[in-house]
Amino acid sequence: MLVSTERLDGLPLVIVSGEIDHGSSGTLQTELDPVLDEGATIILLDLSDVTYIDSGGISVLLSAVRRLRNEGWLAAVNPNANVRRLFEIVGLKADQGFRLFDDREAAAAAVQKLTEQ
Amino acid sequence: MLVSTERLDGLPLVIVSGEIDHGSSGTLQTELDPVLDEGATIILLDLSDVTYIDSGGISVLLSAVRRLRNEGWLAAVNPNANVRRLFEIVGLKADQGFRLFDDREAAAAAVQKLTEQ
Amino acid sequence: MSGTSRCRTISVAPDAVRLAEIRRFVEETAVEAALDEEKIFDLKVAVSEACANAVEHSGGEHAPLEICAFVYSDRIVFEVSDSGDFRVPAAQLRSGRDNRGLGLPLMAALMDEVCISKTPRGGTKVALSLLL
Amino acid sequence: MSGTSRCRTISVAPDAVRLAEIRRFVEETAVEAALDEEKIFDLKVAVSEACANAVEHSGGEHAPLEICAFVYSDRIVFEVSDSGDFRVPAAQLRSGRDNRGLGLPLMAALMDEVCISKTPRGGTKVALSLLL
Ligand SMILES: Nc1ncnc2c1ncn2[C@@H]1O[C@H](COP(=O)(O)OP(=O)(O)O)[C@@H](O)[C@H]1O
Ligand SMILES: Nc1ncnc2c1ncn2[C@@H]1O[C@H](COP(=O)(O)OP(=O)(O)O)[C@@H](O)[C@H]1O
Repeated sequence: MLVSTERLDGLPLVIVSGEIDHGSSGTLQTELDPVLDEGATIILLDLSDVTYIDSGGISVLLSAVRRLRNEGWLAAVNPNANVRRLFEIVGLKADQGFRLFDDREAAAAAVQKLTEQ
Repeated sequence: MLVSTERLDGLPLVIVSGEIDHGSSGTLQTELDPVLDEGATIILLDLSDVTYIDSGGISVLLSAVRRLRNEGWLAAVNPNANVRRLFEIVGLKADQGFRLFDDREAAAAAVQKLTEQ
Repeated sequence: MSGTSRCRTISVAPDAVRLAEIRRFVEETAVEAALDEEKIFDLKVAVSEACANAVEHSGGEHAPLEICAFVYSDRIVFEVSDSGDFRVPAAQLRSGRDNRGLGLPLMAALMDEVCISKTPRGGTKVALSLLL
Repeated sequence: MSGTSRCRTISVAPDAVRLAEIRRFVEETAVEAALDEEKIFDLKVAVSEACANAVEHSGGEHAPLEICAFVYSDRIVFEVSDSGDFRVPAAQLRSGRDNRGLGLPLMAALMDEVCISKTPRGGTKVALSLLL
Protein backbone atom coordinates (compact mmCIF):
# COMPACT_ATOMS: atom_id res chain seq x y z
CA MET A 1 0.00 0.00 0.00
CA LEU A 2 1.15 3.52 -0.79
CA VAL A 3 -0.44 6.66 0.57
CA SER A 4 0.16 10.39 0.10
CA THR A 5 -1.71 13.62 0.81
CA GLU A 6 -2.29 16.55 -1.56
CA ARG A 7 -4.80 19.40 -1.69
CA LEU A 8 -7.66 19.90 -4.13
CA ASP A 9 -9.51 23.23 -3.99
CA GLY A 10 -8.18 23.65 -0.47
CA LEU A 11 -9.46 20.25 0.65
CA PRO A 12 -7.21 17.47 1.88
CA LEU A 13 -6.96 14.74 -0.77
CA VAL A 14 -5.53 11.45 0.47
CA ILE A 15 -4.48 9.13 -2.34
CA VAL A 16 -4.10 5.43 -1.63
CA SER A 17 -2.97 2.63 -3.90
CA GLY A 18 -2.52 -1.11 -3.46
CA GLU A 19 -3.98 -3.30 -0.73
CA ILE A 20 -5.37 -1.97 2.58
CA ASP A 21 -5.31 -4.90 5.00
CA HIS A 22 -4.56 -5.65 8.65
CA GLY A 23 -0.85 -5.34 7.92
CA SER A 24 -0.96 -1.98 6.11
CA SER A 25 -3.95 -0.17 7.62
CA GLY A 26 -1.82 1.42 10.35
CA THR A 27 0.00 3.43 7.69
CA LEU A 28 -3.31 4.79 6.40
CA GLN A 29 -4.37 5.65 9.94
CA THR A 30 -1.08 7.52 10.45
CA GLU A 31 -1.74 9.51 7.27
CA LEU A 32 -5.34 10.37 8.21
CA ASP A 33 -4.75 11.28 11.86
CA PRO A 34 -2.98 14.63 11.32
CA VAL A 35 -5.55 15.63 8.68
CA LEU A 36 -8.33 14.90 11.18
CA ASP A 37 -6.43 16.58 14.00
CA GLU A 38 -6.02 19.81 12.05
CA GLY A 39 -9.81 20.01 11.98
CA ALA A 40 -10.74 18.98 8.43
CA THR A 41 -14.49 18.43 8.11
CA ILE A 42 -14.32 16.96 4.62
CA ILE A 43 -11.61 14.60 3.45
CA LEU A 44 -11.31 13.33 -0.11
CA LEU A 45 -9.95 9.80 -0.28
CA ASP A 46 -8.96 8.68 -3.75
CA LEU A 47 -9.29 4.89 -3.92
CA SER A 48 -8.95 4.51 -7.72
CA ASP A 49 -5.83 2.39 -7.37
CA VAL A 50 -6.91 0.36 -4.33
CA THR A 51 -7.16 -3.26 -5.41
CA TYR A 52 -8.14 -4.76 -2.06
CA ILE A 53 -9.61 -3.78 1.31
CA ASP A 54 -10.81 -5.76 4.33
CA SER A 55 -11.87 -5.03 7.91
CA GLY A 56 -8.34 -3.80 8.66
CA GLY A 57 -8.84 -0.91 6.24
CA ILE A 58 -12.54 -0.51 6.88
CA SER A 59 -11.88 0.02 10.60
CA VAL A 60 -9.66 2.98 9.74
CA LEU A 61 -12.35 4.45 7.47
CA LEU A 62 -14.99 3.92 10.15
CA SER A 63 -12.89 5.83 12.72
CA ALA A 64 -12.53 8.72 10.29
CA VAL A 65 -16.25 8.65 9.46
CA ARG A 66 -17.12 8.71 13.13
CA ARG A 67 -14.94 11.77 13.69
CA LEU A 68 -16.32 13.57 10.62
CA ARG A 69 -19.96 12.52 10.86
CA ASN A 70 -21.39 15.48 12.76
CA GLU A 71 -19.84 18.23 10.66
CA GLY A 72 -18.86 16.71 7.37
CA TRP A 73 -17.96 13.50 5.59
CA LEU A 74 -15.35 11.24 4.20
CA ALA A 75 -15.57 11.27 0.38
CA ALA A 76 -14.43 7.99 -1.14
CA VAL A 77 -13.45 8.62 -4.74
CA ASN A 78 -13.72 5.94 -7.40
CA PRO A 79 -13.40 2.68 -5.46
CA ASN A 80 -13.55 -0.39 -7.72
CA ALA A 81 -16.68 -2.54 -7.85
CA ASN A 82 -15.49 -5.03 -5.24
CA VAL A 83 -14.41 -2.36 -2.77
CA ARG A 84 -17.73 -0.58 -3.31
CA ARG A 85 -19.62 -3.81 -2.65
CA LEU A 86 -17.74 -4.29 0.62
CA PHE A 87 -18.59 -0.72 1.69
CA GLU A 88 -22.21 -1.61 1.18
CA ILE A 89 -22.00 -4.87 3.13
CA VAL A 90 -20.44 -3.21 6.19
CA GLY A 91 -22.98 -0.38 6.18
CA LEU A 92 -20.54 2.40 5.26
CA LYS A 93 -22.51 3.37 2.18
CA ALA A 94 -25.56 4.15 4.29
CA ASP A 95 -23.62 6.20 6.85
CA GLN A 96 -24.27 9.94 6.83
CA GLY A 97 -20.58 10.58 7.43
CA PHE A 98 -19.62 8.80 4.22
CA ARG A 99 -20.09 9.68 0.52
CA LEU A 100 -19.14 7.96 -2.71
CA PHE A 101 -18.01 9.81 -5.86
CA ASP A 102 -17.03 8.62 -9.30
CA ASP A 103 -14.11 11.05 -9.62
CA ARG A 104 -12.28 13.84 -7.80
CA GLU A 105 -14.10 16.54 -9.75
CA ALA A 106 -17.54 15.26 -8.73
CA ALA A 107 -16.40 15.22 -5.10
CA ALA A 108 -14.98 18.75 -5.31
CA ALA A 109 -18.15 19.99 -7.04
CA ALA A 110 -20.32 18.56 -4.25
CA VAL A 111 -18.21 20.40 -1.70
CA GLN A 112 -18.39 23.60 -3.79
CA LYS A 113 -22.16 23.35 -3.86
CA LEU A 114 -22.21 22.88 -0.09
CA THR A 115 -20.12 26.00 0.60
CA GLU A 116 -22.25 28.08 -1.78
CA GLN A 117 -25.39 27.35 0.21
CA MET B 1 -36.22 -14.92 36.40
CA LEU B 2 -37.08 -13.19 39.67
CA VAL B 3 -35.15 -10.29 41.12
CA SER B 4 -35.42 -8.20 44.30
CA THR B 5 -33.24 -5.76 46.20
CA GLU B 6 -32.47 -5.73 49.94
CA ARG B 7 -29.73 -4.22 52.08
CA LEU B 8 -26.93 -6.03 53.93
CA ASP B 9 -24.78 -3.95 56.29
CA GLY B 10 -25.93 -0.88 54.38
CA LEU B 11 -24.93 -2.32 51.01
CA PRO B 12 -27.39 -2.97 48.19
CA LEU B 13 -27.98 -6.71 47.84
CA VAL B 14 -29.66 -7.74 44.60
CA ILE B 15 -31.03 -11.28 44.70
CA VAL B 16 -31.73 -13.07 41.44
CA SER B 17 -33.21 -16.50 40.80
CA GLY B 18 -33.98 -18.51 37.68
CA GLU B 19 -32.61 -17.98 34.19
CA ILE B 20 -30.96 -14.73 33.02
CA ASP B 21 -31.19 -14.75 29.22
CA HIS B 22 -31.85 -12.37 26.32
CA GLY B 23 -35.54 -12.40 27.20
CA SER B 24 -35.20 -11.63 30.90
CA SER B 25 -32.00 -9.59 31.19
CA GLY B 26 -33.86 -6.29 30.73
CA THR B 27 -35.59 -6.87 34.07
CA LEU B 28 -32.23 -7.29 35.79
CA GLN B 29 -30.96 -4.12 34.10
CA THR B 30 -34.03 -2.25 35.36
CA GLU B 31 -33.33 -3.46 38.89
CA LEU B 32 -29.64 -2.51 38.80
CA ASP B 33 -29.97 0.91 37.14
CA PRO B 34 -31.45 2.82 40.12
CA VAL B 35 -28.91 1.21 42.46
CA LEU B 36 -26.09 2.39 40.20
CA ASP B 37 -27.72 5.78 39.72
CA GLU B 38 -27.92 6.40 43.47
CA GLY B 39 -24.13 6.15 43.50
CA ALA B 40 -23.45 2.70 44.96
CA THR B 41 -19.78 1.75 44.59
CA ILE B 42 -20.23 -1.84 45.73
CA ILE B 43 -23.20 -4.01 44.81
CA LEU B 44 -23.76 -7.50 46.14
CA LEU B 45 -25.45 -9.77 43.63
CA ASP B 46 -26.68 -13.05 45.06
CA LEU B 47 -26.71 -15.62 42.27
CA SER B 48 -27.24 -18.75 44.45
CA ASP B 49 -30.51 -19.57 42.75
CA VAL B 50 -29.52 -18.63 39.20
CA THR B 51 -29.63 -21.80 37.11
CA TYR B 52 -28.66 -20.29 33.76
CA ILE B 53 -26.96 -17.24 32.28
CA ASP B 54 -25.82 -16.31 28.77
CA SER B 55 -24.54 -13.21 26.98
CA GLY B 56 -27.90 -11.53 27.57
CA GLY B 57 -27.26 -11.56 31.32
CA ILE B 58 -23.51 -11.16 31.04
CA SER B 59 -23.95 -7.91 29.07
CA VAL B 60 -25.93 -6.47 31.98
CA LEU B 61 -23.23 -7.51 34.45
CA LEU B 62 -20.53 -6.03 32.20
CA SER B 63 -22.33 -2.67 32.08
CA ALA B 64 -22.53 -2.62 35.87
CA VAL B 65 -18.87 -3.65 36.18
CA ARG B 66 -17.85 -0.88 33.83
CA ARG B 67 -19.69 1.71 35.90
CA LEU B 68 -18.31 0.39 39.18
CA ARG B 69 -14.76 -0.44 38.08
CA ASN B 70 -12.99 2.77 39.04
CA GLU B 71 -14.36 3.08 42.55
CA GLY B 72 -15.63 -0.31 43.56
CA TRP B 73 -16.88 -3.63 42.31
CA LEU B 74 -19.76 -5.92 41.60
CA ALA B 75 -19.70 -8.81 44.06
CA ALA B 76 -21.18 -11.99 42.61
CA VAL B 77 -22.25 -14.23 45.46
CA ASN B 78 -22.35 -18.01 45.12
CA PRO B 79 -22.89 -18.60 41.39
CA ASN B 80 -23.10 -22.28 40.51
CA ALA B 81 -20.19 -24.05 38.82
CA ASN B 82 -21.50 -23.55 35.27
CA VAL B 83 -22.23 -19.85 35.77
CA ARG B 84 -18.78 -19.43 37.33
CA ARG B 85 -17.16 -21.16 34.37
CA LEU B 86 -18.94 -18.81 31.98
CA PHE B 87 -17.73 -15.79 33.98
CA GLU B 88 -14.22 -17.08 33.47
CA ILE B 89 -14.65 -17.67 29.73
CA VAL B 90 -15.92 -14.13 29.09
CA GLY B 91 -13.12 -12.57 31.15
CA LEU B 92 -15.35 -11.25 33.95
CA LYS B 93 -13.44 -13.16 36.61
CA ALA B 94 -10.23 -11.32 35.72
CA ASP B 95 -11.88 -7.87 35.70
CA GLN B 96 -10.90 -5.55 38.54
CA GLY B 97 -14.49 -4.36 38.78
CA PHE B 98 -15.74 -7.86 39.55
CA ARG B 99 -15.34 -10.15 42.59
CA LEU B 100 -16.59 -13.62 43.40
CA PHE B 101 -17.65 -14.73 46.89
CA ASP B 102 -18.88 -18.04 48.24
CA ASP B 103 -21.56 -16.46 50.42
CA ARG B 104 -23.06 -13.12 51.47
CA GLU B 105 -21.08 -13.05 54.71
CA ALA B 106 -17.75 -13.41 52.91
CA ALA B 107 -18.72 -10.57 50.59
CA ALA B 108 -19.82 -8.32 53.48
CA ALA B 109 -16.63 -9.14 55.40
CA ALA B 110 -14.48 -8.13 52.41
CA VAL B 111 -16.31 -4.81 52.26
CA GLN B 112 -15.92 -4.37 56.03
CA LYS B 113 -12.18 -4.93 55.73
CA LEU B 114 -12.02 -2.38 52.94
CA THR B 115 -13.78 0.36 54.92
CA GLU B 116 -11.57 -0.31 57.96
CA GLN B 117 -8.44 0.46 55.99
CA MET C 1 -19.80 -38.64 11.83
CA SER C 2 -20.71 -42.23 12.48
CA GLY C 3 -23.88 -43.98 13.60
CA THR C 4 -27.47 -43.30 12.77
CA SER C 5 -28.90 -40.00 13.79
CA ARG C 6 -32.11 -39.48 15.68
CA CYS C 7 -33.59 -36.18 14.60
CA ARG C 8 -36.04 -34.00 16.51
CA THR C 9 -37.32 -30.62 15.41
CA ILE C 10 -39.17 -27.74 17.00
CA SER C 11 -40.46 -24.61 15.40
CA VAL C 12 -40.78 -21.48 17.54
CA ALA C 13 -41.97 -17.91 16.96
CA PRO C 14 -39.01 -15.47 16.74
CA ASP C 15 -39.38 -13.88 20.17
CA ALA C 16 -36.85 -13.74 23.03
CA VAL C 17 -39.50 -14.88 25.50
CA ARG C 18 -39.49 -18.27 23.74
CA LEU C 19 -35.81 -18.94 24.48
CA ALA C 20 -36.57 -20.71 27.76
CA GLU C 21 -38.77 -23.16 25.88
CA ILE C 22 -36.00 -23.82 23.37
CA ARG C 23 -33.63 -24.58 26.24
CA ARG C 24 -36.09 -27.14 27.63
CA PHE C 25 -35.92 -28.84 24.22
CA VAL C 26 -32.10 -28.77 24.30
CA GLU C 27 -32.08 -30.11 27.85
CA GLU C 28 -34.44 -32.99 27.10
CA THR C 29 -32.53 -34.01 24.00
CA ALA C 30 -29.17 -33.77 25.76
CA VAL C 31 -30.33 -35.66 28.85
CA GLU C 32 -31.63 -38.47 26.63
CA ALA C 33 -28.24 -38.57 24.93
CA ALA C 34 -26.72 -38.95 28.43
CA LEU C 35 -24.56 -35.81 28.30
CA ASP C 36 -23.07 -34.51 31.53
CA GLU C 37 -24.32 -31.34 33.21
CA GLU C 38 -21.50 -29.17 31.95
CA LYS C 39 -22.09 -30.11 28.31
CA ILE C 40 -25.83 -29.65 28.70
CA PHE C 41 -25.23 -26.14 30.07
CA ASP C 42 -22.86 -25.29 27.21
CA LEU C 43 -25.36 -26.52 24.61
CA LYS C 44 -28.14 -24.49 26.21
CA VAL C 45 -25.98 -21.36 26.07
CA ALA C 46 -24.82 -21.93 22.48
CA VAL C 47 -28.32 -22.72 21.16
CA SER C 48 -29.80 -19.75 23.06
CA GLU C 49 -27.18 -17.41 21.59
CA ALA C 50 -27.86 -18.65 18.08
CA CYS C 51 -31.61 -18.27 18.60
CA ALA C 52 -31.26 -14.83 20.20
CA ASN C 53 -29.27 -13.75 17.12
CA ALA C 54 -31.91 -15.18 14.81
CA VAL C 55 -34.59 -13.28 16.73
CA GLU C 56 -32.62 -10.02 16.74
CA HIS C 57 -30.89 -10.07 13.38
CA SER C 58 -32.95 -12.12 10.95
CA GLY C 59 -34.69 -8.95 9.91
CA GLY C 60 -38.09 -8.57 11.50
CA GLU C 61 -39.49 -11.52 9.60
CA HIS C 62 -42.28 -13.28 11.34
CA ALA C 63 -41.23 -16.66 10.06
CA PRO C 64 -40.61 -19.13 12.88
CA LEU C 65 -37.17 -20.35 13.91
CA GLU C 66 -36.50 -24.00 13.33
CA ILE C 67 -34.33 -25.91 15.76
CA CYS C 68 -33.28 -29.44 14.76
CA ALA C 69 -31.39 -31.82 17.02
CA PHE C 70 -29.29 -34.68 15.65
CA VAL C 71 -27.80 -37.25 17.96
CA TYR C 72 -24.97 -39.29 16.43
CA SER C 73 -22.91 -41.92 18.18
CA ASP C 74 -19.99 -39.52 18.54
CA ARG C 75 -21.61 -36.07 18.65
CA ILE C 76 -24.73 -34.04 19.19
CA VAL C 77 -25.67 -31.27 16.76
CA PHE C 78 -28.28 -28.51 17.06
CA GLU C 79 -29.16 -26.56 13.93
CA VAL C 80 -30.88 -23.19 14.22
CA SER C 81 -32.41 -21.88 10.98
CA ASP C 82 -34.00 -18.54 10.31
CA SER C 83 -35.24 -16.89 7.15
CA GLY C 84 -33.00 -13.80 6.98
CA ASP C 85 -29.62 -13.06 5.42
CA PHE C 86 -26.56 -13.04 7.60
CA ARG C 87 -25.62 -9.37 8.11
CA VAL C 88 -22.59 -7.43 9.19
CA PRO C 89 -23.42 -5.26 12.22
CA ALA C 90 -24.20 -1.73 11.02
CA ALA C 91 -21.66 1.04 11.67
CA GLN C 92 -24.18 2.93 13.79
CA LEU C 93 -24.71 -0.12 15.93
CA ARG C 94 -21.00 -0.70 16.14
CA SER C 95 -20.19 2.50 17.96
CA GLY C 96 -21.20 1.99 21.53
CA ARG C 97 -21.15 -1.74 20.89
CA ASP C 98 -19.67 -2.17 24.33
CA ASN C 99 -21.43 -5.36 25.21
CA ARG C 100 -22.13 -6.62 21.73
CA GLY C 101 -20.32 -9.23 19.78
CA LEU C 102 -20.26 -11.84 22.53
CA GLY C 103 -22.65 -14.32 20.95
CA LEU C 104 -20.64 -15.83 18.09
CA PRO C 105 -17.37 -15.97 20.08
CA LEU C 106 -19.17 -17.63 22.98
CA MET C 107 -20.65 -20.26 20.68
CA ALA C 108 -17.21 -20.95 19.19
CA ALA C 109 -15.54 -21.10 22.60
CA LEU C 110 -18.10 -23.53 24.04
CA MET C 111 -18.69 -25.85 21.07
CA ASP C 112 -16.39 -28.25 19.23
CA GLU C 113 -17.70 -26.86 15.94
CA VAL C 114 -19.88 -23.92 14.87
CA CYS C 115 -20.93 -23.68 11.21
CA ILE C 116 -22.75 -20.68 9.82
CA SER C 117 -24.20 -21.22 6.38
CA LYS C 118 -26.61 -19.76 3.88
CA THR C 119 -29.74 -21.82 3.31
CA PRO C 120 -31.02 -22.34 -0.25
CA ARG C 121 -33.98 -20.05 0.44
CA GLY C 122 -31.94 -17.03 1.56
CA GLY C 123 -31.90 -17.73 5.27
CA THR C 124 -29.16 -18.42 7.80
CA LYS C 125 -28.39 -21.74 9.48
CA VAL C 126 -26.12 -22.07 12.50
CA ALA C 127 -25.04 -25.64 13.34
CA LEU C 128 -23.62 -26.21 16.82
CA SER C 129 -21.75 -29.47 17.47
CA LEU C 130 -20.38 -31.02 20.61
CA LEU C 131 -18.41 -34.26 20.67
CA LEU C 132 -19.78 -36.79 23.14
CA MET D 1 -19.56 -32.45 -1.53
CA SER D 2 -18.93 -34.31 -4.72
CA GLY D 3 -15.90 -34.84 -6.93
CA THR D 4 -12.29 -35.37 -6.03
CA SER D 5 -10.49 -32.62 -4.25
CA ARG D 6 -7.19 -31.13 -5.20
CA CYS D 7 -5.46 -29.98 -2.04
CA ARG D 8 -2.73 -27.36 -1.69
CA THR D 9 -1.20 -26.14 1.54
CA ILE D 10 0.96 -23.25 2.62
CA SER D 11 2.46 -22.59 6.01
CA VAL D 12 3.14 -18.98 7.00
CA ALA D 13 4.62 -17.25 10.05
CA PRO D 14 1.88 -15.58 12.17
CA ASP D 15 2.54 -11.98 11.17
CA ALA D 16 0.15 -9.51 9.53
CA VAL D 17 2.81 -8.59 6.96
CA ARG D 18 2.42 -12.09 5.50
CA LEU D 19 -1.28 -11.62 4.68
CA ALA D 20 -0.55 -10.32 1.17
CA GLU D 21 1.33 -13.52 0.40
CA ILE D 22 -1.58 -15.61 1.65
CA ARG D 23 -3.89 -13.68 -0.69
CA ARG D 24 -1.61 -14.48 -3.64
CA PHE D 25 -2.08 -18.15 -2.74
CA VAL D 26 -5.86 -17.71 -2.58
CA GLU D 27 -5.87 -15.87 -5.88
CA GLU D 28 -3.79 -18.49 -7.71
CA THR D 29 -5.94 -21.34 -6.40
CA ALA D 30 -9.18 -19.53 -7.20
CA VAL D 31 -8.06 -18.49 -10.69
CA GLU D 32 -7.11 -22.10 -11.45
CA ALA D 33 -10.58 -23.15 -10.31
CA ALA D 34 -11.99 -20.60 -12.78
CA LEU D 35 -13.84 -18.49 -10.22
CA ASP D 36 -15.07 -15.05 -11.24
CA GLU D 37 -13.48 -11.85 -9.95
CA GLU D 38 -16.14 -11.16 -7.37
CA LYS D 39 -15.81 -14.59 -5.76
CA ILE D 40 -12.02 -14.34 -5.82
CA PHE D 41 -12.23 -11.01 -4.00
CA ASP D 42 -14.63 -12.42 -1.40
CA LEU D 43 -12.37 -15.42 -0.78
CA LYS D 44 -9.36 -13.15 -0.37
CA VAL D 45 -11.22 -11.06 2.20
CA ALA D 46 -12.57 -14.06 4.12
CA VAL D 47 -9.22 -15.88 4.23
CA SER D 48 -7.41 -12.67 5.21
CA GLU D 49 -9.86 -12.06 8.04
CA ALA D 50 -9.44 -15.60 9.34
CA CYS D 51 -5.65 -15.30 9.13
CA ALA D 52 -5.62 -11.84 10.75
CA ASN D 53 -7.63 -13.32 13.64
CA ALA D 54 -5.24 -16.25 13.94
CA VAL D 55 -2.32 -13.80 14.04
CA GLU D 56 -3.97 -11.53 16.60
CA HIS D 57 -5.84 -13.97 18.81
CA SER D 58 -4.09 -17.32 18.71
CA GLY D 59 -2.13 -16.25 21.75
CA GLY D 60 1.35 -15.07 20.85
CA GLU D 61 2.38 -18.53 19.77
CA HIS D 62 5.10 -18.60 17.20
CA ALA D 63 3.70 -21.65 15.49
CA PRO D 64 2.98 -21.01 11.81
CA LEU D 65 -0.50 -20.69 10.33
CA GLU D 66 -1.52 -23.42 7.96
CA ILE D 67 -3.75 -22.60 5.02
CA CYS D 68 -5.16 -25.53 3.00
CA ALA D 69 -7.15 -25.16 -0.18
CA PHE D 70 -9.57 -27.84 -1.39
CA VAL D 71 -11.18 -27.58 -4.78
CA TYR D 72 -14.24 -29.80 -5.24
CA SER D 73 -16.47 -29.97 -8.27
CA ASP D 74 -19.16 -27.89 -6.55
CA ARG D 75 -17.22 -25.75 -4.07
CA ILE D 76 -13.90 -24.32 -2.99
CA VAL D 77 -12.79 -24.49 0.64
CA PHE D 78 -9.95 -22.73 2.44
CA GLU D 79 -9.02 -23.95 5.91
CA VAL D 80 -7.01 -21.72 8.23
CA SER D 81 -5.49 -23.49 11.25
CA ASP D 82 -3.63 -21.99 14.18
CA SER D 83 -2.37 -23.47 17.43
CA GLY D 84 -4.34 -21.42 19.98
CA ASP D 85 -7.70 -21.84 21.71
CA PHE D 86 -10.66 -19.87 20.41
CA ARG D 87 -11.25 -17.07 22.93
CA VAL D 88 -14.04 -14.72 23.86
CA PRO D 89 -12.88 -11.09 23.52
CA ALA D 90 -11.85 -9.82 26.96
CA ALA D 91 -14.10 -7.33 28.76
CA GLN D 92 -11.33 -4.72 28.71
CA LEU D 93 -11.00 -5.11 24.98
CA ARG D 94 -14.73 -4.97 24.54
CA SER D 95 -15.17 -1.46 25.87
CA GLY D 96 -14.06 0.84 23.15
CA ARG D 97 -14.47 -2.02 20.72
CA ASP D 98 -15.86 0.45 18.23
CA ASN D 99 -14.32 -1.08 15.16
CA ARG D 100 -13.90 -4.60 16.40
CA GLY D 101 -16.01 -7.61 15.75
CA LEU D 102 -16.19 -7.15 11.98
CA GLY D 103 -14.10 -10.17 11.01
CA LEU D 104 -16.36 -13.12 11.79
CA PRO D 105 -19.55 -11.40 10.54
CA LEU D 106 -17.79 -10.41 7.32
CA MET D 107 -16.65 -13.99 6.72
CA ALA D 108 -20.18 -15.27 7.31
CA ALA D 109 -21.73 -12.60 5.07
CA LEU D 110 -19.35 -13.30 2.17
CA MET D 111 -19.09 -17.10 2.28
CA ASP D 112 -21.66 -19.82 1.76
CA GLU D 113 -20.38 -21.55 4.88
CA VAL D 114 -17.99 -20.70 7.70
CA CYS D 115 -17.07 -23.43 10.20
CA ILE D 116 -15.05 -22.73 13.32
CA SER D 117 -13.79 -25.83 15.08
CA LYS D 118 -11.36 -27.04 17.70
CA THR D 119 -8.48 -29.05 16.36
CA PRO D 120 -7.41 -32.21 18.20
CA ARG D 121 -4.23 -30.50 19.38
CA GLY D 122 -5.93 -27.52 21.06
CA GLY D 123 -5.85 -25.14 18.12
CA THR D 124 -8.55 -23.42 16.09
CA LYS D 125 -9.55 -24.18 12.50
CA VAL D 126 -11.70 -21.89 10.38
CA ALA D 127 -13.07 -23.43 7.17
CA LEU D 128 -14.38 -21.01 4.54
CA SER D 129 -16.51 -22.42 1.72
CA LEU D 130 -17.89 -20.90 -1.43
CA LEU D 131 -20.15 -22.75 -3.85
CA LEU D 132 -18.91 -22.65 -7.43
N1 LIG E 1 -28.97 -15.17 12.49
C1 LIG E 1 -28.36 -14.05 12.06
N2 LIG E 1 -28.86 -13.38 10.99
C2 LIG E 1 -28.27 -12.24 10.55
N3 LIG E 1 -27.15 -11.70 11.10
C3 LIG E 1 -26.60 -12.32 12.17
C4 LIG E 1 -27.17 -13.53 12.70
N4 LIG E 1 -26.40 -13.92 13.75
C5 LIG E 1 -25.41 -13.01 13.88
N5 LIG E 1 -25.53 -12.04 12.93
C6 LIG E 1 -24.61 -10.89 12.74
O1 LIG E 1 -23.39 -11.13 13.43
C7 LIG E 1 -23.15 -10.08 14.38
C8 LIG E 1 -22.39 -10.63 15.58
O2 LIG E 1 -23.21 -11.49 16.34
P1 LIG E 1 -22.87 -11.77 17.87
O3 LIG E 1 -21.43 -12.15 17.99
O4 LIG E 1 -23.82 -12.75 18.40
O5 LIG E 1 -23.02 -10.36 18.60
P2 LIG E 1 -24.26 -9.35 18.72
O6 LIG E 1 -25.51 -10.10 18.41
O7 LIG E 1 -24.18 -8.89 20.13
O8 LIG E 1 -23.96 -8.23 17.75
C9 LIG E 1 -24.52 -9.51 14.69
O9 LIG E 1 -24.44 -8.17 15.16
C10 LIG E 1 -25.22 -9.61 13.32
O10 LIG E 1 -24.84 -8.53 12.50
N1 LIG F 1 -8.23 -17.71 15.53
C1 LIG F 1 -8.75 -17.27 16.69
N2 LIG F 1 -8.23 -17.70 17.88
C2 LIG F 1 -8.74 -17.26 19.05
N3 LIG F 1 -9.79 -16.41 19.15
C3 LIG F 1 -10.34 -15.94 18.01
C4 LIG F 1 -9.87 -16.34 16.72
N4 LIG F 1 -10.63 -15.73 15.79
C5 LIG F 1 -11.51 -14.96 16.45
N5 LIG F 1 -11.36 -15.08 17.79
C6 LIG F 1 -12.17 -14.41 18.84
O1 LIG F 1 -13.37 -13.94 18.25
C7 LIG F 1 -13.49 -12.51 18.44
C8 LIG F 1 -14.25 -11.87 17.29
O2 LIG F 1 -13.46 -11.91 16.10
P1 LIG F 1 -13.77 -10.88 14.92
O3 LIG F 1 -15.21 -10.91 14.62
O4 LIG F 1 -12.86 -11.21 13.80
O5 LIG F 1 -13.45 -9.46 15.52
P2 LIG F 1 -12.12 -8.81 16.17
O6 LIG F 1 -10.96 -9.64 15.74
O7 LIG F 1 -12.12 -7.43 15.61
O8 LIG F 1 -12.35 -8.82 17.66
C9 LIG F 1 -12.07 -12.03 18.63
O9 LIG F 1 -12.00 -10.81 19.36
C10 LIG F 1 -11.44 -13.20 19.40
O10 LIG F 1 -11.74 -13.11 20.79
